[in-house]
Amino acid sequence: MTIFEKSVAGRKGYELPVYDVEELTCEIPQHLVRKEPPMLPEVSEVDVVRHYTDLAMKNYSVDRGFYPLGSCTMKYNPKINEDMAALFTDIHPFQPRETITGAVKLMGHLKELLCEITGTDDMTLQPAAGAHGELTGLLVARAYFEDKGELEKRRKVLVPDSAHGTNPASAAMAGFEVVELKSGEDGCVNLDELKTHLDESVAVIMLTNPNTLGLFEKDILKIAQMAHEVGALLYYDGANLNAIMGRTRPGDMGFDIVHLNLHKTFSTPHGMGGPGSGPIGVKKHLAPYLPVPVVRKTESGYDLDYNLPKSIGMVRSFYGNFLVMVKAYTYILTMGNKGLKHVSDMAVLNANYLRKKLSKLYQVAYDRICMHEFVIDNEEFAKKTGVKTLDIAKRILDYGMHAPTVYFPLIVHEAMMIEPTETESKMTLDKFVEIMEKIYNEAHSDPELVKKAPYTTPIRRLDDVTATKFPVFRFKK
Amino acid sequence: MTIFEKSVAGRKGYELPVYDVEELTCEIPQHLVRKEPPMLPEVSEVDVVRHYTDLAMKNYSVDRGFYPLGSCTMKYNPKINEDMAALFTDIHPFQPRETITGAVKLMGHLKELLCEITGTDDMTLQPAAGAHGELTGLLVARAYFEDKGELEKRRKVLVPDSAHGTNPASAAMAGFEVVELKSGEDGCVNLDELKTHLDESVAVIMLTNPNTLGLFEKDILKIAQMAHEVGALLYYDGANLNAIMGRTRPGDMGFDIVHLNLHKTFSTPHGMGGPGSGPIGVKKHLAPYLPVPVVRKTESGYDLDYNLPKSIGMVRSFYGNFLVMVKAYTYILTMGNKGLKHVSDMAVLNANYLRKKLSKLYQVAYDRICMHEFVIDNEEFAKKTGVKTLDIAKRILDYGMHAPTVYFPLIVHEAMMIEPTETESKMTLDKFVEIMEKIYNEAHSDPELVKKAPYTTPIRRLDDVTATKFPVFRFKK
Amino acid sequence: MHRYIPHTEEEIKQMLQEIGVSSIDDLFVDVPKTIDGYNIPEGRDEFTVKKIVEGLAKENVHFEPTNVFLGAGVYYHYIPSVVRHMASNPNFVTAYTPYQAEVSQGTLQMLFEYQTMMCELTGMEVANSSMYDGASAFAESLLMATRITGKTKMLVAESINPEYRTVAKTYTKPQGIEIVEIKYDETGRIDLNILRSSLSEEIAAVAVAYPNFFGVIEDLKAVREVIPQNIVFIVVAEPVSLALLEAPGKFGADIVVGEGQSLGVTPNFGGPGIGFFTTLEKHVRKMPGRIIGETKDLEGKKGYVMILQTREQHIRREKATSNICSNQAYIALINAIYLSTMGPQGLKEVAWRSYNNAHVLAKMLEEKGFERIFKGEFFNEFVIRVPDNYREKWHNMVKEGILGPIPVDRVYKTLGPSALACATEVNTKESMKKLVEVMSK
Amino acid sequence: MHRYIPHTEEEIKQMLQEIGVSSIDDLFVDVPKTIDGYNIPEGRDEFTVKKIVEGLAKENVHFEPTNVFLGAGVYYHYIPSVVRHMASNPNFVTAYTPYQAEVSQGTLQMLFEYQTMMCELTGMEVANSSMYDGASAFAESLLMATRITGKTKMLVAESINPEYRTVAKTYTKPQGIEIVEIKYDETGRIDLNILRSSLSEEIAAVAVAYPNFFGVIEDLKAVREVIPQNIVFIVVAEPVSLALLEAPGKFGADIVVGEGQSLGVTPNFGGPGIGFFTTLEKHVRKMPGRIIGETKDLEGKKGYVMILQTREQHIRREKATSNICSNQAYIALINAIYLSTMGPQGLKEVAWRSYNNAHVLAKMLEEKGFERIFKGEFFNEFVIRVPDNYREKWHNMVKEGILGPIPVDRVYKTLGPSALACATEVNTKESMKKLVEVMSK
Repeated sequence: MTIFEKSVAGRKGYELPVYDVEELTCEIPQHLVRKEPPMLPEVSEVDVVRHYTDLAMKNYSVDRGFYPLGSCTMKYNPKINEDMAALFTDIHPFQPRETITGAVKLMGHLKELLCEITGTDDMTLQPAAGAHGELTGLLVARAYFEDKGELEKRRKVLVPDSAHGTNPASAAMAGFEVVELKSGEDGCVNLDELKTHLDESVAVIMLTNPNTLGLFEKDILKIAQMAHEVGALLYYDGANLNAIMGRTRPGDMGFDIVHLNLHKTFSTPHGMGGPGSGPIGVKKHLAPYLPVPVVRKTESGYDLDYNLPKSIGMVRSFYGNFLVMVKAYTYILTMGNKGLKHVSDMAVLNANYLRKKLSKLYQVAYDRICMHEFVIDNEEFAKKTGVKTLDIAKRILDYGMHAPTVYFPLIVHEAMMIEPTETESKMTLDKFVEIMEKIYNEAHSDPELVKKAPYTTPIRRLDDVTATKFPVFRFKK
Repeated sequence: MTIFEKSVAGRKGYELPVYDVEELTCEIPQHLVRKEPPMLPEVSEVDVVRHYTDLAMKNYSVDRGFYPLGSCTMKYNPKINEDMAALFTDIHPFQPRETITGAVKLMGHLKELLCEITGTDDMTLQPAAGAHGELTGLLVARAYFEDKGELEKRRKVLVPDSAHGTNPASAAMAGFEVVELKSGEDGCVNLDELKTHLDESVAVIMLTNPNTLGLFEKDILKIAQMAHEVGALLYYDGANLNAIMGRTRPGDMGFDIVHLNLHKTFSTPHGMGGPGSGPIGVKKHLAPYLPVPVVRKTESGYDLDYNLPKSIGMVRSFYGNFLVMVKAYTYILTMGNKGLKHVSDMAVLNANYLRKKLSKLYQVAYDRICMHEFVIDNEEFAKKTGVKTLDIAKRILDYGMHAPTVYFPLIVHEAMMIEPTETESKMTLDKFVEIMEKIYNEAHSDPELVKKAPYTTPIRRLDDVTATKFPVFRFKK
Repeated sequence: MHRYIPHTEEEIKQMLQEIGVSSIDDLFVDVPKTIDGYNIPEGRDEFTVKKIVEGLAKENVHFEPTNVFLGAGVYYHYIPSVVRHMASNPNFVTAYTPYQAEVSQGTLQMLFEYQTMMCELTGMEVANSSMYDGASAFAESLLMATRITGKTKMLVAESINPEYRTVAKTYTKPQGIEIVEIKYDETGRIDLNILRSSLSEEIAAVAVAYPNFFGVIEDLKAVREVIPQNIVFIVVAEPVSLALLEAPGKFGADIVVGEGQSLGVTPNFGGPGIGFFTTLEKHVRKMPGRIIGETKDLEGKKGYVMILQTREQHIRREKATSNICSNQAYIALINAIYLSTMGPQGLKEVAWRSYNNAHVLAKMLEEKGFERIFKGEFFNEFVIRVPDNYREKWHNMVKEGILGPIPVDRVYKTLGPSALACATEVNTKESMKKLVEVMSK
Repeated sequence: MHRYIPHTEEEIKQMLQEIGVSSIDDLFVDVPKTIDGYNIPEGRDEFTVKKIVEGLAKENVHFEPTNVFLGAGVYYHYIPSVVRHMASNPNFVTAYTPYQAEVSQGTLQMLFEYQTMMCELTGMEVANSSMYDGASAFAESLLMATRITGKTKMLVAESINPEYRTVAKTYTKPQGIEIVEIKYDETGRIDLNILRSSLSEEIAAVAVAYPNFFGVIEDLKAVREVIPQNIVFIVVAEPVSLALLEAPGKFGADIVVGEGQSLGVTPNFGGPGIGFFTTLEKHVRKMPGRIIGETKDLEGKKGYVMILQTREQHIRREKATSNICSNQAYIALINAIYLSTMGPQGLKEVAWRSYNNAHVLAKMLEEKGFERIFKGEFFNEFVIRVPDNYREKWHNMVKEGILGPIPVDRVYKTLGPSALACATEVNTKESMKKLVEVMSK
C-alpha cells in the first residue's frame, strides 16, 4: 500500500515550535499563490515509521548478504564510515573560508591519496558519480584539444564494444563521435582493430582495465603508446579499480585521465543507486582544464583554487558529494597501503575461486585467470534447457542471495557477470556455488520451475514490458 | 545458523590501536591464568553485520506494526527519545558531583513530573523494572511497619486473583505471606471478600487500577478507606496507568505506594524485554524509607541525598536505568499536560472501539465500558470449534500482526487480553478486526488450518514442551 | 587478516589450490607491476581513524541553525528526528540500483512515491527518480529542450543561481548550445522587455527561477504569456516555496527542475543534495534519468519496476537521453520521508514561516538602513545593499556565532556592495535581532 | 491532534458512535475525577524539546576516554562502531519479550547465543538471559543459595563491591538471611583464616569477587579448597578479566554473576548495564530469570523458545524463583554483538592491555610515592595510598580533563586516605603520564 493510501485528512506527523514572530500579511500576488495544496501524505509519526520500515524490509542489501553484481563492487560498507560522515552534515558550503578548514583539508588529503593511488598529478572531486566523472574527463579532454587548436579534427572517441553504456553516452554528451571497437577473440582490445581506427581524428580512447569481462588488457602499455603516438588521450574508467590496487596504477599504464567510483572501490554505500562520487585524476598536461574549485596544498594547509582560466567551468554546484568523500577517506585511512593491496588480492582470489568452481557446470566466457570478476555465457545453456540468464537470476533470489549483473557486457549473449568482492568469505562463495548447482539441476529436471521464479520474494516476477508500454508514472487517487 | 557456526578460526572483526605502552610480564599466578580461550565467534565485521541484520529481520516489533499485548502498553516509541538518550551515554556514575549537574537535574525534573502525575510526595527512580519497583515498594512498606513496630503482626499482602504474577512474587520476595483475593462477578474486587481478609495482619493491598480485565475498580475510594482503617497500605501497580492520565491520580485515589513502568506509559522502547524503569512514588509517611540516593531539590538546583537513616538501602547500583529516564522525560516534555490526557483518552477510545467491534463475533469477558484494554474469553469458542486461544494467536501472526497477550489474566480461561494503545489508528484497528473475522470463519470452516498456524513466519509452531523437558541451554559444537 | 576481509591463511591456501595456482601473485601475471605499494600510510584501527577524522571535523565551525542567515541554494530547515532514523536503515543504505525488482520493492515503491510527491509539488505529470543536484538538473533540462525542439539557443534569466548557469554552460557547450542571459529589471524579476525582444524562431527554451537567486518570485504567468507555445518553458523551482506558491505546472511549464536539499536534507557542505526533474508526459521520452513505474506481478499483485529504460545509457548507449547512471536515490528517500512527515500542512507552515521571517527580517534591516535592492515580491531571501567593508564584517560575525548574509557583489558586480539574506522557520525573533544588531555595529 | 496519536476529529466521532457513547467523557464514568489536568507544562515540539534536553546534557562534563582512570564497576572500553549500528535496529529496540516465539526468533536466537557466550566466559553450564545489573544479580545469587541449601547464613567477602553488598542486604533481609562479611588480608584477598573459622553447618554460601573491588584477583582455588562441597560457592566476576583469568567454573563455582557493562556497553551514568547470571545444570530449577532453549518447529526446523517458565512469576506467582519479569535483554544484545566482534582474541587483547596498562600505571604512581595498599596480584584496578587532601585534588583534576582514581576511604574507612585507580585498553602512555603528573602536583 502506498503512503498516499495511508493518508487521512487532518492527520499529522510533525509539530513546529510555538511561533513568536509577528505575522505579516502575505504580499505574494494572488495569481502566484498556491490554491490547492499538494497531495502529500497526512500521516502520524508512527505511520511514517511503519511505512519505511516495511519498505526497507522488502529490500535486499549488502548488509543482508551476497550481492555479486558485476562491475558494481558491492563490497561491505564499514559502519564507521557512516559515523565519520555524520560529523560534517551541518556545515554550509558557503561558510566563510576560515570556518571550513577541516573540510577543505579532508578534501586535500583525499585528493593526494587518490592521486597516489591512481598515479595522476591533479584531481577534481566534484563529479557526483562515475558517469559524471566520465563526462567531466571528456570535457577536460575537449578543452585540452580546443586549447591546442585540435578540436576541429579530433572528433572521435574510441570505445570497446565491451564498455559500460556510460562510456559512449558520456562521449556523446561531450560532443564527440563514438566509434565502437570490436573486441578481439580473447575478449581484449584487438590491436589491429584499434589500428584501423586510430589516427589524428581520435581525441580519446576510453578503456576500463581490467575490462568488463574481468580480463586485464595485457597490451595496455602498447595501446597507450599507440594512442599517444597519434596525440590521442587515454581515458581510464575506474569502475574496475578494485582489481589492481597495490600492483599498478592507471597513470603508470599510460592513462591520462582516470575516473574513480568512490562508492565502489572505496566502500561507500550505494544508497539504492546513489549518491556516488566520481573524482577524476589527470596527468599534469590536463590539470589546467579541471573544473573549479580545485583543492590545492598551500604553505599553510589547503585551499580552494578558483583561479583556473582554462577550466571547463563546473559540473555541479559546490564541491561534490562531500559526505561520500568523508566515507572514502575514512576507508583509505583504515585500509592503508598494504590493506588496499590486500583488497585487490582477495577480490581477485575470490573471483577466480568462484570462476573455477562454477566452470564445472556453467560455461565461463574466456575461461582463464580473471581479475575481480568474470562472465558466464549461458547461450548454450539456454538453448539446451530453455532456461535463460534472467530465469537463473530470478531463481537465485529464491535462495536468498542477490543475482549477478545480467545481460552485460553486451558482447556475451545471455551474460551473467559475477563480482564477488573481497569482503565475501569462502563460506559465502561456497554457498553461492551450491545454489548455482541446485539451479543447474532444476533447469535440467524442471525448467518451468526456474522460468517462473522467484517464488519466495515479497512479490513474484514483474511485468516490465506492460509497465513501459502503458506507463504509470505516479500514484493517483 | 548460530554465530558460532559462522566462526572460522583466525578470522577477526576488530582491531585495537597500535600499542605503545611497554609490556610487562604477566604476574598472575599460573593456576589463575586462563588455559583455553572461551569459544567466542571468530568472524569478520561483515559477518557480524549480516548475522544481526538477519536476526533483526526475524523479529516483529512496534515499528513493524500492531502489537496489542495486553498489560504491556506497546505504544509507539518516538525516535527523538533515542536521540536524547544518546547525549548521556558517556558519563560515569561516579564522576565528581559538579560534572553531572545536568544528569541530576534531569532526574530531579523527572521525579517532580512523575510525583505530580501519580499524586505522590516523594519518589525513587532506582528500580530497573516494574517488578523491581514492586519489590522496592513492598520493602518500603516493610521498613515502615518495622519502624512502627508492627512488622510482626503485619504478615499479609492481599493480591487479587486477577493480578500480574509479579505482584505475589514480589510480595513473597519482600517476605510477606500472599493472600489471594477472589474477584467478584463483575471482575472487580469484591468488598465482602476483601472484608473477610482485611484486618491488622494485613500490611499491603496490591491493586492495579484499572485492573487486568481493563475494568476500573469503581469502589476504589471505599477500598482505600477500608485499607487505611486497619492501618494497611495500598499499593498501586502502575502497569495500567496509561488508562487514567489527566483524570485521576493513584495518590488521589488513596494509594500510598505507586510504581510506574516508564517503558509502558512513558513510551520508552521495550528492547525485547528490557531495560525498563520502575520508579516508585510514595506518600509522605513512606518517604524516609526510600532507597538511597534520593534526588532532592535544593536551593541551588538538585542533589543526591544519601542521608536517609531509615532507608531500605539500595535495590541496584547507582541511580537506576538512567537512559530510560531520559527517554521518559523527553516524552513527558513532548506530551505535556493536555497531551498526556489525550493519550489516555485515545487509549481508552481505541480499546472500547475494538471491544465493541470484536464483541460481534467473540465473547468479551465483562462486556461493558472498559478502560485501555479488555479481555476476550474463548472458552465457549474453543469448546465449539476446537480452536484455542493459542491457535488464534498463532494465526494472527500469519496475517502480519502480533498476537494479544494470551492466557492472562488467569481468572479468564482461554483469555486473550487486548491493549491497542493510543498510537494505533482506526485503520489499524479495523484491519485487526478484519483479521479476527477471518480467523473466526476459518475456525468454523477449517479448524485444522488454524490449529497448525502459523505458516508464514520465519519458523513454524515451536515445540516448547520438549524444549523444557530436555532443555538445551546453550550452543555446543 | 583484516576486519573487513574474512580470509584466513588456511582458506587462501585452499582457494589457491582449487584455482590451480600456487600464489596470489600468479593471479596477476598479466598486470605490469609498476609499483611496490603506495606511498601512503599503513592502515589504522577504528579508534585511531576516529581521532583523525574527528580532529578534522573540529576544525570546522558549527553554527546554531537559528543563527544562520545564509542560504543561496542550501537551507537550514528543521528536520524531524524520524527522518534520520528511518533513512538510516541499512536495507536502504546498502542496497543498489533496483536491478532485481523482486527484491527491491522497497526502493522502487519509495522512488515511485517520491516521483508522485515531486509531481504534486511542481504540478507536473512526470518526475524522474533524481539527478545529481539542482545545477546539473538545470543543465540537463537545457539539453532536453534541444532534444524536444531540435534548436540550440536558450534564453536564461541572469537571476538563476550563478553556479547553475556555470554548470549549464559547461554541459551545453559541446552540443553547440548558445546560452543568452536575460537581465533582471528593478523588481529583480526577468526583464520581460528584454526577454520579448530576444525571442526568435531559433529559441529552444526560456528558463527562469522561482523564486530566483535574489529570492524574488518570478511572475510565471507573465513570462509564459510572453513566450510562444513551441518554446520550452523551464522553471528552476525551490521546492519548499511550492507549498506557498502556485505550482509551475499551472503556468504551462514544460520542465521544472531544482535542488531538493531543503526537503529534509542536512547542508552536508553542499553535497549530497539532490536534483529533481519533472516534466510533462508528452516530453517523457526525451527526459534524462531513471523512472519508476507501477505494474503487476504474474499473480496480479501490484509492484514497481524501472520503466522506459530504452532512454538510458545502459541500453541506448551513445543515443541515450543522458549518461546518468548512479543518481541520488538515497536523498530521494530522505525527501520522501520528510514530505511524508510534514504533509501538506507542515510544509506550508515551513514555507509560510520562512516567508514571514524573511519579511520581518527585511523590515528590521531596512529600519537600520539596509535597503532592499529589488522591489519584487520575495520568498525567503532578499538582497540588501551593504557598506563597502561588509565582507570583513561578514567574517567577523563568526565570532558571534552568526552565519550572516553572504556578499554577492563578486558574482553580480553591477549590484555594488550587496548581500543575500536568508531566513527559514528555524530562525527566531531573538536571532534576527542579534543579526541586525551585529550588522549595525 | 498530536504527531504520535493518529486520531482525527472525524474518526473519533465515528468510533464513539460505534461504541454507542456520545463523548470521550462517557468512557470514564467509573473514574473519580480528582484533577483537572496536571500542574505540568503543556507539550512541546521536537525542536524545543531537543533544546531543553541538550541544555541539560551540556551541563555534564564529558571526559575523553583516554583520560578516565575511574572504574569501580563501570568501565570505559573501546566499542567498535558496528556495535551501536547493529544494536540500533528497531526490530530489536521496539520488540518485547518473545511471547510469540515464531515472530521473535531474532530475539530468542540472540539470547541463546548470549547465554552461550556467558557460559563460555564463566566456565559454567547455564546462563539466564539477564538480570538488572551486577548488584541485583549478586543479591539474587544469595537468595538462590538459600533455595538450594535451605540455609540462610552467607559469608560474603568485604572486598566485594560495596554497592553490591548493600543491595544484597536490602534483598535478603526479608528472607531472614544473615550476611557475615569476611575481611580481606594484606594481599587484598579474602582472609582465608577468618573464612575458615567462620564456616559452620549453617552456612549456605560463600561469595567472593574475581577480581574484587580492589582489583585484586582472589585465589578461587584456595577459597574453594577451604569451603566444604555442600556450601554454594558464588563468584562475582568481571567479564573482561575472564579472557585472561581462568574461568570460575574450573574452580568449582556454583553460581557466577556479575555486571556486563564492560562488554561493549557505554557507561550510561550507571544504567542501563546488565547483570549476568550463570550456574550449573543441577541448580537450574532454582535459578531466577528467563532462560532460552533450543527446540524444533513442527517441520523439524531448529528454533528457540523460552524454557523452564514454571520457575517464573507469571506462572509460579508467589512461589517463583524471583519476581523478575522485564530484564535487560537489549543490553544482552549489545554484549553479544560486542563479543561476536571481538572474538576470543580481541577480548584477550583488551584484557591484557587493561592489565598491562594498570600495572604500568601502578609502577609510575609508585615511583611518585603513591604506594599500593594491597600486595595481591591485581587485574586492572588497584588501591593506592593518597594524601589527606586528595579528594580536593580529585575534583581539581576535572579542569585538566582527567577523571582520576576515585577516593574510597569513605566506604573502606579503615584503609585511611586511599583511592581506586583503574586503567583499560583506552588509556595511553601519554594520558597515564599526564595523570601521574597532575596527581604529583
